[in-house]
Amino acid sequence: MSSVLLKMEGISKGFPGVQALSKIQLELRAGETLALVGENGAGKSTLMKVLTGIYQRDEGKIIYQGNEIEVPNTKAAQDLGISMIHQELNLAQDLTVAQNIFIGREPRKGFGLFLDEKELNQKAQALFERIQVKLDPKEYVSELSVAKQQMVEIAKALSFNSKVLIMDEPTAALTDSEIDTLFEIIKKLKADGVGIVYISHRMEELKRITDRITVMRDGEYIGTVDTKETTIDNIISMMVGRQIYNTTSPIVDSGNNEVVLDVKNLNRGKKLIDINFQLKKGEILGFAGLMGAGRTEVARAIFGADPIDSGEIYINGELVNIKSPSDAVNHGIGYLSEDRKRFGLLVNMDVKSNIAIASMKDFRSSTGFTKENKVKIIAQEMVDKLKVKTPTIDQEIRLLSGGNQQKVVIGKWLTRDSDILIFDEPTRGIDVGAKGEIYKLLNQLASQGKSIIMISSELPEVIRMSHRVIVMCEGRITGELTAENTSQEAIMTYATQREEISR
Amino acid sequence: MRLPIRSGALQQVLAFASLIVLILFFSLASPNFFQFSNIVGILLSTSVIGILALGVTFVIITGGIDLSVGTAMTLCSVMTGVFITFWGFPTPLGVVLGILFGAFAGFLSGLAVAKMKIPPFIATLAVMMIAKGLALVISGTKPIYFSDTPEFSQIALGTIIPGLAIPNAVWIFLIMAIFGYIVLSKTVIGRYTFALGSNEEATRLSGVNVNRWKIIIYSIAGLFTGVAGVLMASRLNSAQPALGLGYELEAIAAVVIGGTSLSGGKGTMIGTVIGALIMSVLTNGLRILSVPQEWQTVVVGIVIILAVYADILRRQKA
Amino acid sequence: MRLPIRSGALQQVLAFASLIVLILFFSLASPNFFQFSNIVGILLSTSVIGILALGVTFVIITGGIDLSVGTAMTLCSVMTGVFITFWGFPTPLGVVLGILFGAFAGFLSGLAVAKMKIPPFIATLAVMMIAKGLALVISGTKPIYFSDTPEFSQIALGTIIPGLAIPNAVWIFLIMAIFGYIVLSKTVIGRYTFALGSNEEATRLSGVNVNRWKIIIYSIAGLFTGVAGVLMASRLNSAQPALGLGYELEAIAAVVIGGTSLSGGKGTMIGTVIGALIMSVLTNGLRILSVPQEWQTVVVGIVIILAVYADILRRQKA
Amino acid sequence: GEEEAGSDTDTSGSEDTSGEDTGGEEEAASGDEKLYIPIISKGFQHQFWQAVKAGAEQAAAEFDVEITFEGPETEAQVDKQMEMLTAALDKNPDAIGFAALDSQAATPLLQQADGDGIPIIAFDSGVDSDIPVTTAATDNKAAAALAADKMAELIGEEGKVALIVHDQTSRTGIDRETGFVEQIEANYPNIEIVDVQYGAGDHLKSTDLAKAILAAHPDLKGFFGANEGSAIGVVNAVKELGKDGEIVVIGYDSGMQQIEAVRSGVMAGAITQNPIGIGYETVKAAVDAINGKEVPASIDTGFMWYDNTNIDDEDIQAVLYE
Ligand SMILES: Nc1ncnc2c1ncn2[C@@H]1O[C@H](COP(=O)(O)OP(=O)(O)OP(=O)(O)O)[C@@H](O)[C@H]1O
Ligand SMILES: Nc1ncnc2c1ncn2[C@@H]1O[C@H](COP(=O)(O)OP(=O)(O)OP(=O)(O)O)[C@@H](O)[C@H]1O
Ligand SMILES: [Mg+2]
Ligand SMILES: [Mg+2]
Repeated sequence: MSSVLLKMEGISKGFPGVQALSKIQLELRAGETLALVGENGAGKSTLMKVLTGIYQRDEGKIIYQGNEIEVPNTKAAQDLGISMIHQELNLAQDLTVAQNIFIGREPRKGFGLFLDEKELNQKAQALFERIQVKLDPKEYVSELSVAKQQMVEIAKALSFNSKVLIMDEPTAALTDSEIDTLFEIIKKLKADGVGIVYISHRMEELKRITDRITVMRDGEYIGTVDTKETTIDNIISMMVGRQIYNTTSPIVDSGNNEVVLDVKNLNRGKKLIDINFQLKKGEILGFAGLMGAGRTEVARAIFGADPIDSGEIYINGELVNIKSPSDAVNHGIGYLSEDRKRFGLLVNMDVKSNIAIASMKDFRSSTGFTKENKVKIIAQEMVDKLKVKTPTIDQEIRLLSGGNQQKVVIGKWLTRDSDILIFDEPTRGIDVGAKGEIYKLLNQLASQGKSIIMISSELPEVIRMSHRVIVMCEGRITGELTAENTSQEAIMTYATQREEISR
Repeated sequence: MRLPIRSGALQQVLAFASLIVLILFFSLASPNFFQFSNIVGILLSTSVIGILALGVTFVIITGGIDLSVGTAMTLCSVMTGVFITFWGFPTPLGVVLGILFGAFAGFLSGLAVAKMKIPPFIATLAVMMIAKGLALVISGTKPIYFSDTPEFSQIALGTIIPGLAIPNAVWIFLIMAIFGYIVLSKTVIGRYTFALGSNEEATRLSGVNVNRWKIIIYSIAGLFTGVAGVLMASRLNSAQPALGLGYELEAIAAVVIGGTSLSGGKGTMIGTVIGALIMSVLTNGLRILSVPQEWQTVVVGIVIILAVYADILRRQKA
Repeated sequence: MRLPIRSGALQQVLAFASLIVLILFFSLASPNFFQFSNIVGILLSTSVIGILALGVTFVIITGGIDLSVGTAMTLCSVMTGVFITFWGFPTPLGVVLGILFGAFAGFLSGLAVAKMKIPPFIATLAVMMIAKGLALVISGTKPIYFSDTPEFSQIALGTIIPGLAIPNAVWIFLIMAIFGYIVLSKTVIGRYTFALGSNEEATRLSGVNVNRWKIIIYSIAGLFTGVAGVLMASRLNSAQPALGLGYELEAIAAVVIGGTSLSGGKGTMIGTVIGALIMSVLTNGLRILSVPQEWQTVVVGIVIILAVYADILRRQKA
Repeated sequence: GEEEAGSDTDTSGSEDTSGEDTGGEEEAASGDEKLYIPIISKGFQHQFWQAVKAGAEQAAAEFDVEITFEGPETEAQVDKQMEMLTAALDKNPDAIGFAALDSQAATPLLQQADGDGIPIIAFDSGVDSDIPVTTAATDNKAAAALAADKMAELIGEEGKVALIVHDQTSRTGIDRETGFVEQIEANYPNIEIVDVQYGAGDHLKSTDLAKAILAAHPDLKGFFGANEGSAIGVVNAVKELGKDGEIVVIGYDSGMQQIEAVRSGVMAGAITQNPIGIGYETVKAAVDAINGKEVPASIDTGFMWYDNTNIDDEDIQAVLYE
């Protein structure tokens, strides 16, 4: 064991305005899991993209199985046995699960002229059985939730039987049970001698499955440590180079505050059944549940993003008619979507426009001109406040790292200054330091009298942050827990309380 | 209304209902409409635009567009005339070369799009102009007649099944539709067509040689253009060098009416066939009703909106 | 080569270099090209297509397309004729109504796109047909002359600055370009134009009333169409109802050559102006050189490809 | 009311298979309904075709027959015209008026009509076939040659001239271009034709085209516009460049702006055909043919030169349209 499989030395890569990597090194051994950690924008994804031929390095060497190699494109990487699960979903939405997994490697029949769809689906099914995930090969990817799409990505990367497997935040969209499945898979792969590079912002995972940890900061190599011989605190201080915000939050009692949002008998097909709950002023209300429980659906329904079949929504005691997101925003509701690429970002616009877009009324003169200066000032404030890593506020947002994009989207809703904020997976893909910042921010907002719904699949986060927790299962609310009696076990009990006798 | 169709594919093609409604309407409005010879006439007049539309369907599913098909078709007609009439090649050889010339034109568009990274709209607009000019230059701005090869006009207008007065052009349209369907649904080419339109970047990251497949797909679309060109020449028994401009919009309209999305990733061949039929039933029906010509375009415009809107409503309900 | 330009905006417009190269080439090739009257002629011949292109730029940046501008422009000409000649409205009123009619046509396209969710390509294709038919119907398929209102032809051809032989149409083009620039870059409408093209769903989820803004944007594009229609009528001193088809492709080509992306979210007004100028310099230059017309289209096609390719190469290097 | 034209022909299905000439006659004789004569022209939206249509409608009213008039949008659309002809045949007409864009391409359909006993009346330009009963047309080549003679006369038989033609490939475009060019080349060695460009009959495009030609050849002496749109384009160009009076402009067809240009002297003169006469004679010949009357093998509808000396003459005014 532990022969060196891959070595990257002195890797540098610059983009216009950003030196993403400077003289980075990395060593991966066969049969180990190497964690690659660092704050948002540290250069983790970029380094891996250099390795898989998506970007070309400016300088440095890659030594793979003892030979120096060039990786001109992804195909070359695959042929070498290096594959990657990308941080951003990279699936063809209009193809099925199986078609996506075997794209470029379709089984053929009839002298290689025709596709063998049957064989394709069988191969996919066999793969799913081997790695124990529940996916239907014939389902269209566009019909899948983010979490399931992530599983498809994972299955696809595994199907290559690679010697080096890179996972860029594979668990960001997964719930605990799926994470367990993934970790089982990782253990098996390790036993087969596969080297895994594992990128994650979830510190508790590192202890569970990694052997060594390489830390990066601001595009530079900080060091590599053995997981067993180090503490999370040590890693965090290597990552950020400073003290971070203490996450224990003083929970202010909001139990007797007035109700700002009252949702009554909300129904939407089979996805939402009789949703009833109340949100109080200054409260952080957690929404927990398994993947596909319908939490996102609730948020979208309240926000007017999807039409509802029936139900009433009261804001500050008044019945409101929300037909579209613009109605919702006018009633003081803001919604941070879980899928930022599809629903959150104006991809080729700059940071400041992304921050301003929900609040254009405030940035508009009476004649319809934009108050460009005001936009700049507010955007700069937001970027400073949230510590967004970007060269300027004029940078196109697609060029920011994933976590920094998330911060900008949060900044959009903070700028809008809504009274009710729905955060759907707000810390997805965000580094520990920034997570702390966001927790601090949520608490601040609550103490300023804002009401917050926080949907999250990270149970510790839900438990730590929420004043109350609502648990959903299969489109119903199955339980409500107060801060005192919330525990992982209690949440899981409700989250799996399926409706069995409804026909 | 109960339709005599059970196939899942057909039910997806929502435009089908609009076609039925149109046919019913015109049949009731004029006894001359639902006559064998008129229906054959409609099918015949659908054939050329229909075949162009089949080819364009591939390109549109990749998320591209092909504005060159109209004039490229004309250039193929002219080249067929050059091969057969000017150079005296045997008719079958001339026909095959004419069709391959279409594939070659598609290949060039594909090259511009894939290798030079020129947006499809601009690349094919340029090819449209180049083809238009070349058709005039090569033909000497005069029609090329196939006077010495009477068999040539039989390609479109002969009848392969004796006693059944259905011209070959209709069968050729049918064959090309089936060919298009097979390529799109059953082969790797079709798979990559959808994959490119769905998420080109993801396809590339999966190690697919995106450029090569794009060129192949444009070449196949060009093959259809070539067939349309030969058919057009055969039907007119001459290569008309000034024809073709504007056909690209008709073809694209047929594709989109048939439910193929211009943003790529979605589409069917049967949809395109139905879209093309809607267009020609409409034109023919209005002519049969002797609607004044200036009103015809107005009505066609309105019907297109309504047909597509009806689909959208049905899709929303579904 | 050192260009006398320092503005950041202009340097982004990479097509500018192609324009300079073309002008230099034609100036060297023919002494008749770089003459004051010919340059004015080029500007004048750019004005109508250029104004159409400015309007289309908005729509294309939202990720849409507008195929109706050519015939809608014609319809605006005809309506202006109806107002002024048939109904005897005072010229200024007729002109304003003619322009507003363009905005109204844009409003209808916008409604079809935003409310009925019809893809812009199809919606505007339908409007193209409807406008074409209506122009003929309303005019009685006859030109409408502005014989009783000699001041009408001054709108395009008069010269506002005495002694400087630059017709008003050129100034109007300039004013519309500046107007377009301001709306696109300095107002909320412009911001939403980019946002819609960048990610419509994200824009909607940011609480923007996407439908309303889309309709507004299409109406503004229609306003440009109206101005082009009035200008066209003024220059010909008549509303010619059969004109206009094909102008939409020229306008769209100008927009795309100017660097605006058909997938939306990117584009500039100055780019469109340059794109339109490239097209008309090219056509004019080739005519001055007496290149046979069939070759002209070939050359224009090739130059478009090269110009766009040169931009792409420069952008990659940058 | 036009729909009724077809509605008495429910029985036509059987007729198609059974009857040849007899079937057609039977119907014409037995039905109280009006005769139906579709006119398939080369275009419909241009002034010239509208004038032909007006003439046809005039005859239709006079002989109490039903007509429809249609044509493709451009003279390049040979196939669209075939479809119009096909649809017209499917309506079981009594006769057809037809201005072929390409007579060879139309031959199979004409044979079909002939087989069904439907008389064909060709108009505007000849059909290379003996199927049409008669042809009512202008000799475009001779007309353009007349324009060339006038041009030569007005510029003193020497100098540079240019042409704007509406179409490079259509019969009328080719005939007018070659008629003019051949006449100049054959008879006027000192006249140089410096450029021929094609403007699709689009007034605006023709204007810009003509301006570019004038820029390229500042010493141009004469300019011929081969149809209304082209001629107006030349007039506009000359006016916009302030060269009125300096250049001899010769036009073709009429229309208000051309008439005005002739009156004001910007245009030296123009050739006019007799479109109304063409339309009228076509329908008249069709009615005669249906009724078995003798029709002449060809009807020359003629052309005339007009300038501001004769524009108000009665015979000229009769063939001009605004
Ligand atoms: N294509 C690009 N063009 C310009 N800058 C880029 C590009 N890709 C990445 N960057 C910049 O390079 C830096 C490193 O980004 P990278 O995506 O590698 O970060 P990361 O460590 O993966 O962060 P995260 O944890 O947020 O995903 C960031 O500052 C980012 O903005
Ligand atoms: N785009 C979509 N198309 C079709 N079905 C979807 C889509 N998104 C989600 N669903 C389905 O809707 C149901 C509810 O999903 P939702 O996203 O609301 O769950 P959730 O509790 O937010 O879980 P998570 O976000 O963790 O996946 C699930 O059955 C899911 O598969
Ligand atoms: Mg990353
Ligand atoms: Mg969710």
